[in-house]
Amino acid sequence: MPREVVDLPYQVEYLSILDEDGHVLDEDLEPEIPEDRLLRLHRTMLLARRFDERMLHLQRQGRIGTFAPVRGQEAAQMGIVAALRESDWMVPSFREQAASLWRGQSLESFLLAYGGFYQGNELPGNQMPEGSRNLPVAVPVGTQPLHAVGLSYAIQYRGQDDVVVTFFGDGATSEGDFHEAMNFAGVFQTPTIFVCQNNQWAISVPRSRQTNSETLAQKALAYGFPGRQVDGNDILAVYVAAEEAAERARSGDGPTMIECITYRLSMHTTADDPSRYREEEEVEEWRRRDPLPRFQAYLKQRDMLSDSDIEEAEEEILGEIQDAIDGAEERMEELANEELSMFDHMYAEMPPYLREQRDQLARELGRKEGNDA
Amino acid sequence: MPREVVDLPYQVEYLSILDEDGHVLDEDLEPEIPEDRLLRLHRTMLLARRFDERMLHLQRQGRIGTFAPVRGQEAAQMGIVAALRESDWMVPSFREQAASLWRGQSLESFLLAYGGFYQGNELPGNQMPEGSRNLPVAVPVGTQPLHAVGLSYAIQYRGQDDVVVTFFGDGATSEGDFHEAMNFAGVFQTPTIFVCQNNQWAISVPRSRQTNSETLAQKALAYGFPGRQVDGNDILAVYVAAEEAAERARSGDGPTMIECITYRLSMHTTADDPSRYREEEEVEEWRRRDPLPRFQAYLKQRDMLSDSDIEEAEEEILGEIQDAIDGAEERMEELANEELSMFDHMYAEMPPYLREQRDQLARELGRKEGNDA
Amino acid sequence: MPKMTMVDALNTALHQEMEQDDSVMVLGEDVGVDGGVFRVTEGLLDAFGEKRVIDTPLAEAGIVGTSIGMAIFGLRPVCEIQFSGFSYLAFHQLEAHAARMRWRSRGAYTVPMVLRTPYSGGVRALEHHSESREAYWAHTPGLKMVIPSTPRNARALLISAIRDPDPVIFYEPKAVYRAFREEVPEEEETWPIGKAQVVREGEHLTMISYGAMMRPTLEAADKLAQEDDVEAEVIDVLTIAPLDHHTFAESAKKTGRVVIIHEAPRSFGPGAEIVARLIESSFWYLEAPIRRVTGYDVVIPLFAYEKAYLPSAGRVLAAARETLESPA
Amino acid sequence: MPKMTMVDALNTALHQEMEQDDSVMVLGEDVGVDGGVFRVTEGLLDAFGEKRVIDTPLAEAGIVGTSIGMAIFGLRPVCEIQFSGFSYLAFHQLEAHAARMRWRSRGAYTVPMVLRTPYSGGVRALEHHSESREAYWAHTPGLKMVIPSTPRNARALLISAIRDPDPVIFYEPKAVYRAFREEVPEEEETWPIGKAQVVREGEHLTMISYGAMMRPTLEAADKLAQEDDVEAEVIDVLTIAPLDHHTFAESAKKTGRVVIIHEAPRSFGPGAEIVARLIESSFWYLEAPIRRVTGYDVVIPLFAYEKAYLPSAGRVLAAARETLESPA
Ligand SMILES: Cc1ncc(C[n+]2csc(CCOP(=O)(O)OP(=O)(O)O)c2C)c(N)n1
Ligand SMILES: Cc1ncc(C[n+]2csc(CCOP(=O)(O)OP(=O)(O)O)c2C)c(N)n1
Ligand SMILES: [Mg+2]
Ligand SMILES: [Mg+2]
Repeated sequence: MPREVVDLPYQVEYLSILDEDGHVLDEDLEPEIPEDRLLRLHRTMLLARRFDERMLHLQRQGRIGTFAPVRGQEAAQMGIVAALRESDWMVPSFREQAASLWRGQSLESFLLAYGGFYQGNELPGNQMPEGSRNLPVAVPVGTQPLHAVGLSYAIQYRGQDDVVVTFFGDGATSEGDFHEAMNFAGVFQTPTIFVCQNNQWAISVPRSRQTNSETLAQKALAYGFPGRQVDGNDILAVYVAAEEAAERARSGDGPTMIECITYRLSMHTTADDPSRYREEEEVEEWRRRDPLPRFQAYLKQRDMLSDSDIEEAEEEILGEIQDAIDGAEERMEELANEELSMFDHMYAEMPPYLREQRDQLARELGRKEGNDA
Repeated sequence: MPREVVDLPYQVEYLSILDEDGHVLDEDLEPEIPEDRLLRLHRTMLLARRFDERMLHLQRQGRIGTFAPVRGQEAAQMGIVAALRESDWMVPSFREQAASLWRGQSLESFLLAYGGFYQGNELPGNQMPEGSRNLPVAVPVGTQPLHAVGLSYAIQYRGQDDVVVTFFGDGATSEGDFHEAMNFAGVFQTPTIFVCQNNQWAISVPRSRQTNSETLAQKALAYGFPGRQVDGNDILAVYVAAEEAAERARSGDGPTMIECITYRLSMHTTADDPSRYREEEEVEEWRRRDPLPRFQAYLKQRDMLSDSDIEEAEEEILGEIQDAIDGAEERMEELANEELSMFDHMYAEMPPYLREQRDQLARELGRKEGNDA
Repeated sequence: MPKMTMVDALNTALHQEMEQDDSVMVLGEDVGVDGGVFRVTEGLLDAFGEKRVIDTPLAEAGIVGTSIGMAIFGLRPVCEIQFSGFSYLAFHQLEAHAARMRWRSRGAYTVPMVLRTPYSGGVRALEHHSESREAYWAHTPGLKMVIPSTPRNARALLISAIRDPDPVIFYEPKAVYRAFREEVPEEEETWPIGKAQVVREGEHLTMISYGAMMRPTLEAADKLAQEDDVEAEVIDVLTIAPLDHHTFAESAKKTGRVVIIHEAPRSFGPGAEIVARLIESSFWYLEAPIRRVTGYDVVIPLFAYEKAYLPSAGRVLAAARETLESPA
Repeated sequence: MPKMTMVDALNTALHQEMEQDDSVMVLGEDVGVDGGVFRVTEGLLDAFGEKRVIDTPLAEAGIVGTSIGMAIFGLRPVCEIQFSGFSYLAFHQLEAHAARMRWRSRGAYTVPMVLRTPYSGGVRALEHHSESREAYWAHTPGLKMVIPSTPRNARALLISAIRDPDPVIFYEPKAVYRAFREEVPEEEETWPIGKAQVVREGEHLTMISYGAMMRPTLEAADKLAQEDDVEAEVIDVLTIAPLDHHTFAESAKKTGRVVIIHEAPRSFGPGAEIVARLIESSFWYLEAPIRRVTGYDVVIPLFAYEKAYLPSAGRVLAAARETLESPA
């Protein structure tokens, strides 16, 4: 008929549970998470925070290379993975240290990988242990959600009820691959949870210049599945959103996109100087919404955590990190001369021409490992 | 606040003006198009239809190669370009014969190009005359809207008030480049009109399996600019939608997406057999909505056109097409031995190694044109 | 022994592998209901259902990226890109992920996928439908790159590619698709990836080619025998990467004279690598400069001039004669 | 004559060209407010405003496709891809459109754009930040491919690239960005695209290299002079496509011995094409097989082993000595 409005069954919801001081806004929404799990979440969040700080020092001292600090985004990541099973898959980008620690990655593996050793991806208990379901870091922005779609298609094909979560940033939503992943997921109704860590910046480009849409969550509407926003610095809200999305996915109702509204409190990577493009006041404002003290305030209100508990944990964590650093640095020394490993894992079997090149390098390095390592 | 619905200022409108019999549904919406322009539109639509039919015969006879018939989509294309200025730009995909004829492309140029001669892109009055603003056919699906964004950015930078229209199909909306083009246009508020010819099929894939969204128009909402649907077999509705979008663009209000709901009545290309994937009943149903008789009925109701006018035009057109074919075939014969032209237009200046290769081909062809053609 | 076209042979391989292994999946544009625009996947949807034979949305990076995810899970996706000219929309997925996932994860995650796509000119097609750019993939560490030339080796190589634990780009010479029939044995055959085949023995000259160019090459070899009393050894490369340079070297050392034929653009094309490897392995045996008969370094023209672009038996013959004339 | 780093020199070229020609535009990720992650575009936003120095959304095909549209209009976009490892997301835009628009439209529409992007290893970077895949672009008819090696030739070549009527891929060796300073004359200089430069004359051996590998190459040449009494002629390729094979041939005919050095993977890399051209032009003059000193055919390792991957002066020297030892 002449001019009519097409009926579209959509809206974008925003969810938050804790206020900035850690008070519960609506008790009906508060998730039921067992105390020991809540405390484990806190312990890991604290570990992620301190490890991040320590890695920054190591980088400044030249002991490791570039990495992307996670500071400020811990709740947005951990609330998601805390709501998942171990058998669910995680497809990360490059800033998911907090989520990965929760999913079992070891501190040493990070240190090795950022120390320039791909063997960081080999350690037991690292991001790829036997039977692990965490994919390695994906550096090319926005390209990994498609792998999540393929994994989740395969899960469905095999009649399993696991789900796949993929993390990416606000900037990543501009890449064509993000669009193709969302569209495939919508068409095939795969059990995929698309988690956008909207930390307000893609290096120097603010969210407002990344795209002209009011929210990132509404992008899901273009693919015919739900998108929602959540206070990403509120671990409970993130948890609830992930739980709901996982339930949808497991019961065959298809994908969900979750936009976690959060903030990168630190630099983009250690190669970046954020003072070139953003105001200290903005950072200050977001510091007040820091997910860590907020979660701690909540736990204290529920009498699960005391200041002395925190102190104790802090101390333990510092020791744990120091041990990891000592272990990793020792390992790096051991590995320093294993250059020939660069020919490993290119193919299941090393083709003859690679073996020839490997022999050549071995001769050059003056070592004997030429022929049958 | 806990759970709240985010306010999004969007809706998708559907516009139609003529019913299937060519009656005006709402006179307030009827555009004011001068009679001679309406008649010219009809004349070109008829030409596009007959030329399409004739090209199909030529292809079947092996006199030209593969092409993509336009049958059924004439109104969806011509309604758009009829609302534009000559100085506006058109960035087509590969099925825009009707739009291109309106914009001045010659019949011969089509015949040459589909006859395998890139010189089809060189003829005067073709798609690329001096100062032309029609880009050549873009075969890789969904890749050309970005060029429209670049052109429209440049127009704005130069302070001109032209607009750029780009055509693509329903299938093209799945490509990452479509997404990137829409996003850039939204961010930079470029004077771009994105026209999706939703002809219900992408080769054998129906619209419903291309994406899970209710409409294609709503995809624009993901980029923060208006998307609308229009009855694409109703040239008046298409015209009005284009006029409104062009006005928005010219006055600096940014891009619009128009989804023309139409139908490919013929095969995908001459290499395709649609009976493998769609039912004749569906085609039959859409034949009843054929844009040509509908437009004719409208013009008759307005006493602008009679059956004998149509007969006369038909006859004229057949002659015109025959002349074009004769001309093109003669030209193809003349051009048959100009293989060396394959080295032209690779670069502004032919680099030495290409000149050497050209000389080699010249020797092989036993011709003398080696050195300074 | 049934006589098959290459399309039949590929279709047979897909049927058989899907039958034997339920982790083999087929996905791409129009591969299901339509059976593929060249009908290579015909009948698979009926036989294996839409969960395994997937008509995807129109998005090449989507097809390849989804295949990568499936392969990491443990499936064996065989995806189709409708024409190789459109595979570049997925270039980054192949270079950044398919080629590197095993390496990046130190063997924990692997990508046993096949990307099938028609390449080659000579079928009166539109722009972007006739390219030969196998060198892009061959230059990408972590990928394998295979090009069959006949129905029989197409079936054998596709089976090998599907079973291969690493990502294989499988270019199908569309000019050969229905050009001729060949007897293909009933029983299963495979052909090792990474191995070239000497398809004609000879001692005067080595001709190295692959894919659709094998036909003009063999035609030229026949002419040389008939008209010049020259026996050319003809090698079908079959696997472009990893390249079987030992087979080339053996022949070059015997004949001392080499001509390489491909339809890809000459500069930075596969022929260059074959020359370089021969110089490294067989320099002292060469009695004439190695010649390349290739496509020119231009966009392959629309079909009116395609014949002039593509190496013909005549061009191959001329190059062979020049090579034979070089002082010994 | 001010002493400049390569970053300074490139920045100077951009400033100057934007000053002189208001059709020159700069666009890319973080090129505006941030001045580019390597600061090559520093100060341009302040000088020329956000209409001409455009921070784009994070989308490489978007950046390149938009640049193509601008160039068709008649502007001269200079876009930046943050690292060459991400340029493959725009591969199809470059292959299908930038490289072909002039050809397709028979000269009516042209794409005078430059794509600047850092390549090369050796800066302790993350995965995908150290690749050298210039061969992809060099194998693509319609594109030009340029790689400077010093501040002075970087400035001259970037100016030439911006003024060039065709699309130019401009790889910047990030290992050289701040590695040393060089005197760059105040007055404008250009360097013709398509011309190599003999940077050291010699008669015993020809060494051909470019980009970041010029330094180990020149170091090896110095060592040869000091320790072996050998004068190596060193050629800086500068333009990878179109390749200036006449300059190579002239030198090879004089010295009879050639070593080629690049950090790109060996197989199907630029060195192969240089070998093939030399065989075509200079076979009868060669006194030893041409050797390639290159990156290995693996993914360039994370930085701990990068040194072992990259050709070093020592590796170049060893190859040079082997080449010199071949019987004459
Ligand atoms: C395809 C690609 N382009 C560019 C880059 C360089 N780069 C790394 S991170 C980044 C910004 C990412 O922003 P966002 O997606 O918001 O994630 P965040 O860094 O904020 O976590 C850019 C441009 C890249 N890694 N990959
Ligand atoms: C990037 C790319 N992938 C695949 C193709 C092959 N192809 C040509 S047209 C087409 C379908 C296009 O569908 P749609 O966008 O709806 O346009 P329509 O053909 O219906 O006009 C396909 C898959 C192509 N030309 N380009
Ligand atoms: Mg961000
Ligand atoms: Mg369609």
